[in-house]
Formats: sequence, C-alpha cells, structure tokens
Amino acid sequence: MRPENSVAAPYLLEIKNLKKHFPIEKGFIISRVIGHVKAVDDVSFFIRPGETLGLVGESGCGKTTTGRLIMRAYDSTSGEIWFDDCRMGRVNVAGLEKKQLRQIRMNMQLIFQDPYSSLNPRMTLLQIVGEPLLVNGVARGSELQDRVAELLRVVGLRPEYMVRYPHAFSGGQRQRIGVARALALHPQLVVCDEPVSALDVSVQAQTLNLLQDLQKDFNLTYLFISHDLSVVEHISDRVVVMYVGKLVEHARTEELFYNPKHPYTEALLSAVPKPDPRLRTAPIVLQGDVADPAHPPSGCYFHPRCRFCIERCKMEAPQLREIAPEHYVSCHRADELTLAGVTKLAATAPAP
Amino acid sequence: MNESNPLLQIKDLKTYFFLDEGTVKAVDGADLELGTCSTLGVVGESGCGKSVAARSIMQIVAKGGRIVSGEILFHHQLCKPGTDRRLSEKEEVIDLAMLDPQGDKIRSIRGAEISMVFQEPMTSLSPVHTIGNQIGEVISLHQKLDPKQAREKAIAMLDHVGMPLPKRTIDRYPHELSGGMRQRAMIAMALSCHPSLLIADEPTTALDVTTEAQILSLMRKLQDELGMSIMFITHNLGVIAQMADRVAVMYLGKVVEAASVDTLFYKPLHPYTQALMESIPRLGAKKRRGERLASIRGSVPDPYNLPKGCPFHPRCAKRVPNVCDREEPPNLKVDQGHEVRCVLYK
Amino acid sequence: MLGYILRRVAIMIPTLFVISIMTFIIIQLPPGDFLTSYAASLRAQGEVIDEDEMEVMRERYGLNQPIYVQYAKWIWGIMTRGDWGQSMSLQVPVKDLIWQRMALSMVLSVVSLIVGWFIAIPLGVYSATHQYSLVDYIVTFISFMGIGTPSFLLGLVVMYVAMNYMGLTVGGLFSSQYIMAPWSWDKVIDLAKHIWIPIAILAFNGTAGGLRTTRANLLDELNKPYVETARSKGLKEGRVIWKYPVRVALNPFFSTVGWELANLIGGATLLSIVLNLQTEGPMLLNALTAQDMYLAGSFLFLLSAITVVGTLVSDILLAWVDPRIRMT
Amino acid sequence: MTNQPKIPVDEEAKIEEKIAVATPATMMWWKFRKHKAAVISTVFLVFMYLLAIFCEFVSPSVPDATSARYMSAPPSTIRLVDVEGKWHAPFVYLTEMSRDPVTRRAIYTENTEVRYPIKLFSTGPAYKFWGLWETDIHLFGLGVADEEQRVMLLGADRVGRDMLTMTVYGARISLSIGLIGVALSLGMGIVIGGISGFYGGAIDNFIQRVIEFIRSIPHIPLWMALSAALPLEWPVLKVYFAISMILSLTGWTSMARTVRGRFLAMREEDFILSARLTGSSEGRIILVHMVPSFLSYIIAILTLAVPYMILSETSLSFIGLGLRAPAVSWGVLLAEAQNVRSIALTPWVFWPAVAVISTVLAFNFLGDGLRDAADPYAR
Repeated sequence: MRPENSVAAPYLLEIKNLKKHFPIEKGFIISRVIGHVKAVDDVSFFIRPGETLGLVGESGCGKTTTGRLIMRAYDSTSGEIWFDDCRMGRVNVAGLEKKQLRQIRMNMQLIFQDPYSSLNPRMTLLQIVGEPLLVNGVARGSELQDRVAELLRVVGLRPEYMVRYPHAFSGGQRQRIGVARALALHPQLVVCDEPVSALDVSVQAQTLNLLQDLQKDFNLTYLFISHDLSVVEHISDRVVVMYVGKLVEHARTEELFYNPKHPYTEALLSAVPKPDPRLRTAPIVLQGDVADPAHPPSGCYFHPRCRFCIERCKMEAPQLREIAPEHYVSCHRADELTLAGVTKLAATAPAP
Repeated sequence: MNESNPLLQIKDLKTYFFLDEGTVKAVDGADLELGTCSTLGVVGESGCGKSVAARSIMQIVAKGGRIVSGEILFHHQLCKPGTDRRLSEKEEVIDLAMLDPQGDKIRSIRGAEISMVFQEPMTSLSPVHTIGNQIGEVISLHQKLDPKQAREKAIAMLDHVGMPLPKRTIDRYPHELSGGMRQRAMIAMALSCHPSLLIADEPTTALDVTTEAQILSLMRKLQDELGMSIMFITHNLGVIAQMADRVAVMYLGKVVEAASVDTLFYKPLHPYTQALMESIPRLGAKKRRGERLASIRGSVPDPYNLPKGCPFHPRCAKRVPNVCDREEPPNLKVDQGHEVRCVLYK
Repeated sequence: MLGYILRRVAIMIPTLFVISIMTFIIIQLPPGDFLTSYAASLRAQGEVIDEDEMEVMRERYGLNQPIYVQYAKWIWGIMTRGDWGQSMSLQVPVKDLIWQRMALSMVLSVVSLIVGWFIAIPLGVYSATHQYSLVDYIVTFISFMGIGTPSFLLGLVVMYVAMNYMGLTVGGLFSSQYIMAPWSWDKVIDLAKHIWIPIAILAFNGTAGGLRTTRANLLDELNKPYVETARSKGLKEGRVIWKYPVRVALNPFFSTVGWELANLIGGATLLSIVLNLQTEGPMLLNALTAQDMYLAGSFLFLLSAITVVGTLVSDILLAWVDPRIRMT
Repeated sequence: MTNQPKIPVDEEAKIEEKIAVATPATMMWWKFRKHKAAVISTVFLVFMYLLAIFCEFVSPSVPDATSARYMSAPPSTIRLVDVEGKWHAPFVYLTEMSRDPVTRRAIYTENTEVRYPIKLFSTGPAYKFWGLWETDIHLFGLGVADEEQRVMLLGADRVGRDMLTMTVYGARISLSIGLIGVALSLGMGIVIGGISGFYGGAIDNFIQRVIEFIRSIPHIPLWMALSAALPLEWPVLKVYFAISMILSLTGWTSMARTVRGRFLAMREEDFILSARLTGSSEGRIILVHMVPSFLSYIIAILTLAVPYMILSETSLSFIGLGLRAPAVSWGVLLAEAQNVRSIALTPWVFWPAVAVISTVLAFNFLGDGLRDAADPYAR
C-alpha cells in the first residue's frame, strides 16, 4: 500500500502551537470585531504512525475544532500541522495550496459523529462510498463497483446493499458506511470525531471493534475525539485532555488514567460514573461551570474550579511542560500534587 | 429495598402508538415495582419503551399513543402538608392507568405527587418565560399560594438545588443559563411541591461528565433530604450503578430483567443484560492493547415489525432454536426480588 | 432596548430618503409628463391645446427642469413646509388631498389586521390542537379559499350578492350626504356603517393567512419538550396550550406585522378601487394614469414609509416579546 | 485490497427491498400521493394547462367573434330529451332573440322546432392553430354558421363573444404569465441568492440590504406605478413580457432569500463537508450534493409563487394597468365585467373569476403537497 520511507519519521502528525480564534462580530451595517472565541488556543501534540491518540474534553473545549483544523476544514489562525505524507513527505498542512491539499486529503479522512447528517440521503451507497474514488480519479465504472463492494464487505455490510439509500439503514450500519467511505482511499490518518457517541450501547461495541480491526488490517493511525473517557481509555495509546481550548495534559493512556498530573484530568476521571455498584465513591464534584471561551478567566483557565488553586494560578497561565517522559502537563503545581487516578478494576467484568 | 412498602406498582402495562404507518407497541407488557424512598433504575437502548413507560405513569403519553391495558398502582400517602411522608399511616391506592389523562385527579398528582425531569434542559423549559415564572406556577397551582409566597418558595427551592444567586436567577430566562444550571432549575421545579416520586428521564445525558457528577450528587442529596423515590431512566450503565437500588432492564417494550443493582451487575441472568454488561468499555479495566469488546450482533429491530417470540432472539447468542423464535418467554421469578424473562431459567 | 430602537430609527432615515428618490424616479418613468397625457385626453375629447399654452404650464409646474431639481424642490418642500407639491389634475395642494385618504386607509388596514388576528388565532389554535379533525379540515379548506381569493374578487362577489339578493348597492365609505361634509359624530357613525364591509373582506384574507401561520407554527411547537414539562406540572390542558406553545407560536405574528400591513395596504388599494372607497386606492390609480406626479409620488412614498415604520415596529415588538432575541 | 473480511456480516433486520432502493423521487412521490387535495389539484391543473395549450381547438368559437345576435346571451341549455320526450344525442334548440318593448333588453327564447345536435370535431370559425396552421376544426360545435346558431356553455358577454372561448383563451395568457414570471424570479433569485450565499461577506450584506429595501415598498402600489409607466401604444406581446418583468421584479427577492438560506444551511451539513474533504470540487459539491437537495424544496416554493403571479396579473389587468384588450386574460375579462350591474344581470361573465380562484386554489394545494413531500427524509 505505502512505499517504505527511507527515513522513518517519528511522527505521522505533529501539531505545533495550533490556534483558532473565531471573531465575535457585532454591529448593524458595518460589523466590527469585539472579541475572539479562542476555540483552540496554542495546542501542540503528535501522533506516531499506527497508533491511536485519544482527544478528550467536555463540550466546547475545542476538540472537534482541532480535528477539523487538521483536516483543513477551517484555516487555523496560526500554528503548524506537520503531516508525514507517504508521497509528498513531511509537509505543513496549514500552509498548503489547494492543489497539494487535495493530494494530502487523500491520506487523511474524517469520520463524523452523526451518522444521519453525514451521508447524503439522495445518494446510494455506491455513490457515497465511491465518491472519493471517483473524484480523485482512482476508479470508475465496474472497477468502482468492485472497489465499493470490497469496502462494504470490509466494514461488515453486504455488497448487494450498494444500490440502497442511507434511509434503509440503522444508525450503526450508517456509521459503517461512513467508515467505508473514509477508508476508500487508504488514508494514513483517520480523524474519528465522536464516532460512537450517537450510537446505542449495544452498537457502540461493534463499531469500536470494527475500528480496531481496521486499524490492524490497514495500518491506520487514528485521532480519536470523544467525550467518553471509558471509550478513549479502551481504544487509545496516548491521550490528550483539553479544557477551554487549551491542552491541559498529554500522556500515555495508562499514565494519564492511573497517574494524572492535572487536577482537571483527575476531576474528569473521578466524575465518570463507574458501572459497578460496589464502587460508589463520591466523585470530586467541580464547582461552577466550564469557562466561557469568549471571556476566559485570568491565569490558568481552570483555576476558579480547581481545589489546588494558589495565587500564582490566578495570575499566570501555565505552560505545557514535560514532567516525565512523554507526559506533558500544563499546571504550575504538577510536580507537587499527588492526584488520584482510576483505581484498577478487577480485570474481569462481573461474571455472567 | 422495602418490599412491604411499595409506592408504585406497574402490572402488565401496554402503551401502544396508533400511527398511519402501523401500530408501535412501545410498552408491551411491562412490570415494574418501586418502593418508597428508593431508586429504581430503568435501563435500555433507544426505542425500548423506557420513556414511554414513564410518560404512561404521568398520563402524558404523546399524541397517537395510549395505555391499552395494565395497571399503574400508585400508593398515595395521605399526610398533612409539611409532615414527613414516611410517617403517614393512611394511604390510598390509585390506578393511574384508569384516570382520564386530562382529568382533575391526575392533574392534582402530576407535579405535586409525581413529577418529572427531562433529558434536554434547554428545550424542556419554555424559552419565553422566566425561570421564576415556570417554577412559581407549579407552586401556586398545587399549594394555593399567592404569587409573592410562591416566588419566595421558588427562590428557596433554587437555593436548595444549589443555584448560585437564586434571587437574581429567578428572573432569568433559560437561554441565559448554562446547561447544568438549567437542569438544576428543572429539578427545583420538579421538587418544589415535595413529590413522593420523581421520574428522571435521562436527566444527565445531555450534560458533560463533570456537570453530570454535580447533578447526580445533587439528586442523591435531595433524595435523602426530601425522602422521595426516584425512577431513574437512562441508557448509561455507569449512572445506573451509581444511582439505583433496583434496576429494570427493558428491551423492545418489555422488562427483560429486574433485580437489585448488585445482583444485576454481578449476577445478570438474561442474555441481553449479560451482553450489555460485557459490551461497555469500563474505566480502569484496560487489558491488552487492541483487545476487543464483546458485542451484541445486529441492531435494535424496526418497531413496526417486531420479531416473533422473544424479541431479543435474533440477536441472542444463547437462543434455543424452535423455542425462542416461537413462544414469548414468561416472567420468571428466579430469586428473591430477581425476575427474568428468558426460557433458559424455566 | 432604547439604544436598539434609536439605532433602528437612525438607519430608517436614510432608507426613507432612498425610497423617496426611488418613488420619484418611478413616477417619472412613463414617457412624457402630466401635460402630454393631459393634452392627449383633451384631444380625445376633440379639443386642441396650443403649444405656447403647454409651455407656460410646463414652466409653472417646473416640468421643464431637470429631474433632480424637481426632486430637490419636492423633498425640500416636504421637509421644511410640509408641502407635498401641487396636484396638477385636481389643482389643489397634495397635502389637502392625501391625509384624510391615508388615514382612512390606515384605519381600514389596521382594523382589518386586528380583526383578522382575533379570528385567526383561536381558530388556528383549535385547528392545530385538533389536527385531522373535521373542523380542522373545514378550517384549513376555508383558509386556502381565503388565500386563493384576492380581496378585489371577494369585493365583486360581495357586491353581486348584496345587489342580487339584498337589493343593496355596496360601495363607498360614506352616504352621499356625508362625503363632502366636515367631520362630525354622525359622519363617524355613517363611516362605521359602511366600513365594516371592506373590513370584513380584508379581514377574511388576513384571517386565512394568519390561520395558516398559527396552525403551522403551533404544530411545530406542540411537539417541543417544554409542552410536556408544562403538562407534567398538572396544569389544565387549556392553560398548557395557551400559556406555552401558543405564546411561542405567536412570535412570528409580531415579526411579520410589517409585511402583513404592507400586504393589507396593497389589498386595500385594489379593494377600494373596486368598491370605490374614499381611501388612497382610487385616487392613486387616477393620479398614476393621469401622470399627476406629485400626488402619485406622495402616495407611493407614504405607503412605503408606512411599511418601513411597520417593519421597525414589528422588530421592536418581537424584541419585546421574545427574550431570546432581546437586544441590549 | 487483499484482506479477507473478518467481521461477521451484519444480520440485518428484514428491510423491504422496495423501500431500501427507493430513489428520492420515488420517496417523494409516495409522500405526495398521500396528500389527496394535492393529487386532485394536480389533475385539475394538468387539465387547465391542456386547455390553455390547445385553446384554439378546445374553444367552440374565436375571441374576436363579436355578435349583436348574442349580446349578453345566457348559457345554452344542452338537452338530451326533446319536447316530445324523445331521447337524442346532446343537442341545443334554436335560440331566438327579441327585445323587451319597455326596457329594450334582449330576451332569448328557445325555438323547439329546430334542433342542432352537438358534434365532436365539428367545423366552426377559422383560426390559426398556434399561429401556424389554418383550420376550422373545433373540439365541439354545431357545424353551422355562427350567425345561425351557437352552442355557448358559459353564455356570452356584452358584445356577444362566447364566454367559454374567452375564458379558455384567457387561460393561455393568465396561466403562462404565472410561469414566466416565476421563471424570471427564479432565474434572478438563484443567481443573486446563490452569489449572496456563496460569497457571503460584503457582497452578501449589500444584496441583503437591497432585498430588504425592495421588500419595504408595498408590492401592489409599486406594480401599479410601474405598469402605469408602460406606454399605451405597446403591442400586446411587449406588454405581456413587461408585466411579467414587473411582477418578477419583486418576486425574485423572496426566491433569493430562500436560496441563500438553504445554501447557508446546506454548507453546514456534514455530508457537504465530507464531500469537500474527499476532494470534490466546488462545482461538484454544488451540482451533485447541494442542488438536488434543495431542488425539490425550490420547486415547492415556486409552485406557491405561481398563483401569486397569476393573481397579480389579474389584479393589474383588472384595474386597467396591466394587459388591455385586445389581449385576452382573465384579468382583462374581469375588467370588462367590472360593472356590478352587468354581473348582476349576466352572472356568467364572472366565469373567469371562478377560473382564477380554482386555479389559484389548486396551485396552493399542489404547493402544499409538494412542500410536505419535498424532503422525504425529514424526520
């Protein structure tokens, strides 16, 4: 599928100081900018080939925007997005011209959250799944049909379904269609934007399994965006936590879940309701609401809700720093705090 | 749970929707029981009828739907206003299923004895009325208070649910509040007349996880303080494990298994419950990289043509050929307080 | 809120200016001017008008000046002296002609609008809450009829029925003895006796449109979760419906007052031509055909101004009733 | 791809194949079919347009056939049974005119001596079909000279012209002006609205202000002013197009708003973003993804705009500012019937009004049905 690179790049994707500020406009005839929503504010992380990076955070934290900035669905305000393309080599996606971008996008694909709005209801599966192949001149005619049939089979749908329209499918099946479309061009990187959030519990597991199987089979790299920490823990190798546009912590999954270094990560982990009635621990309940990204607080954005807040946190915004190998935190007190992570559960689920 | 002291008993409830496209048997023979001052968790996937069952109790089933048969026995504790319900001695049993959905009787129960919190705090509050107006309304309706007293009560209630600056918030409109604050307002409204039963229909599904934790701990606190029962409807097994005393699992309009929360999580019997338990990723249960989850094959069938026999049989890994696809499994009592609808336990 | 209103008023002023320029250009569009059409009508009656006389009159009315000079004089007269120019065909100042006619038009339109709503809202609510019932079907059908039948045709039908079956002559706003009489209590009563017919006709159209809007909006709102919340409080069904979804469904009414009024004024113009009412309609028509430019222009400008003001009022009303779009 | 499928093939619920492979058009048709009033209206409108297309052939007479013999004559009575009680194919008796000695009004009586059977494809006054072929074959008639006897299903007007003929000829102009007006508005609306929605920013802002401005002038007085500006000496065809232009001058604004609104909403759809990310060109996104999605909706909106145009033309012609005789449109015919007294005495001159109302009503029902069916995927 992919030619062996002579020089093995350590990262498939490297994000440096990515920012996206949406202007807030006001005014009647002549509108003027009265402020900015800092949807993504100075975010840096990397993904190695073949791994899955989880991106978690609460609604409005900028995780979806980050995913779309990488795909260049929007242009970033500033920052670099280095992608190691199998044909073009290492390029900064943020600075690409239209034509090169088209090339790059063949190697980066997006899976959407909503399996209903992401499929054109007026197209058959053949047209939907075949579109990337067709518009990029990869296949047409009967070859296109064969390719689509193969793709449908890969995601667990019958090739005969190719003549059907999306309305004939359930949410889980539609999500499979979305996956098939994303895989059509053999991308290197797939950005999964909450791919299982809209699905029923019983269908979630099927879809997660499918994504994992495909990763193995096609050597895919995932950026897995989700608000569900259990899902992220299950699927990710490393995890990035975001809060109000900022990256607060980035570490290997186990490290982050068992040994968090940021009070927000700790609170987040603690808040997840554990599916075990014998583990009824009182969670760390954060006070107040998530900060408004248009009017964020001074210093560390998390300080008004943080139980370890000191004067410095109110004045000075913490920088992201590596406090242990590959464990990045942006907290002034990361070194001194001992935070509770997830208690290790018995490796088995309650016996059937 | 105190079995001798039931608050609500639902027996063989059937609520159907008669639509142009056909009849949807949203609730098709459900049995539920809820004791005083306890929490019943109702868990199930979309379309399993859990919300419709809740609305049947309140007699507010959406257009096209109605209760076809069954009983909803509500043990109405008669006590002087202001005294603790738990101390009342007299009770009156009302079959809510028999009441006229628009009659006086059910309306005197709605909002006063039984109240409800909905999933979407944004759309569940009227966008054009202030919070105070909407809370005060239910107070003055059921407690016959004048507007000023009702307002004071509403402020006190907002304070009680941890709303910051209740005196100012009361004159706010829902869109001026955050999601968590709106849900607090909804809860204040639901609890303002000290109901004996609170039905919470996915109250935290639309909220973020940290807000969810706030609301869940608030509900627990209020339950202790006010001494009410909660019927907690959700699809989230984690929330159920944290909140419920007893759990009923619903699938396609039927309660397939009901047990105490510990039994259900540690000794589930129904294949559907077992599969659900195994299919969710658990925090802290990470095993080797790339390990697969157990999953339930297929998807929830179309409500217009349900499978014959056991509704779960097409997806069931343990189905018995020629049995499960023919006969409807009976509700079996396998243990004290543990019921399951599956032929495997006959 | 006050700042919002002030800002809106501030941008209204240039709009009105542009409208006044547009109307002036539009009434200047026909080839020739008042005098050519005047001469043509004289010629049609066999009379001849000589060129010198024409030139003198042209001079007097200022018709030989460039259009922008004419406009500047006109608008300056309006702004400084309230002088809307001279009606050339009727030989009186325009300001003596327009106000009473415009006032009657406004009374006709506004009363019809209010009457129409008073019927439309309860019927629409009933229709929506009893969807697919017999009454709903009938009401829907009638509202379609109301939308499909323009007011002037309805006016013809009413006149026909009145004449054929009741032996009445319908038309006008006053009995003959009051037309020229100064305003008095008796004249007002006489007006009320006549005006109800055009009001009924216009209100029928208004009701039809309003009913459809109410019904459609309410059907959308009835499924919203907040209705369920209201019901779960134990409120009476009537109160549930009227306090919550109806209240929300009525917002579009406020937001469309401006357009509704414009439509009604248009309909009223045609109807008043058919029924020969002493409103702006027949006079506007005559002024347009006679190229009596100041009279026609003044009417056009005032009608547009009413719509602009109506839109402003409806925006303010909407901001007032809907907290979601309330501006600071 | 060399991989073998490892995932078990989904055990799908039994979906009816018919529904699964139904094209969007089929789905719309299924939904539309349920709206009975819309279906009936469609049949009616097809009928009306057929009449309009073949008006020369369908009408038993020609529009310029004035006749003193039939001034304000009532509709002919079609009979099957003669005075002796014998059955015949449909026929009419000879109509004779006399005058009331006092009022001098025409009185029409039937002479039961003479029977004229109604013939299909009979000869009648000569006409040029579509202005191309000279012929004298009409769909029905008596096959005798006009002055001898006519069959007039809807009576005759003041100058003795057959009302059915006039109404059918009027349909041609009235029905087509609606379509042309709407087509013009659509053209302008799509181009301007599309530009507005596609480019956004300052252009969008400017166009929106212009639209608001145009909409703030009440339509009917504006139309009156503009059509009063049309020179009287213009030929019918020129006036016809000028009137459609005037009508669409305001009509395009609402069309542009709709198009822009849909454009903006559609740009936010996930499937559009997906198409863009897979490398589809802007042209493909617009043509393949966006246009089909709002086409059905636009058609429904158009259908609702047609009756508005028809009514507007009728109104303008009615007050004498639109088309004028010798043009034959429903508005022109009504303008001639304007005198209430004439309506009271000869109510049949009101037939064009019935045609207007029923057409407008049918269009409204059709539009309503189309709008309901426009998005079969709306949940």
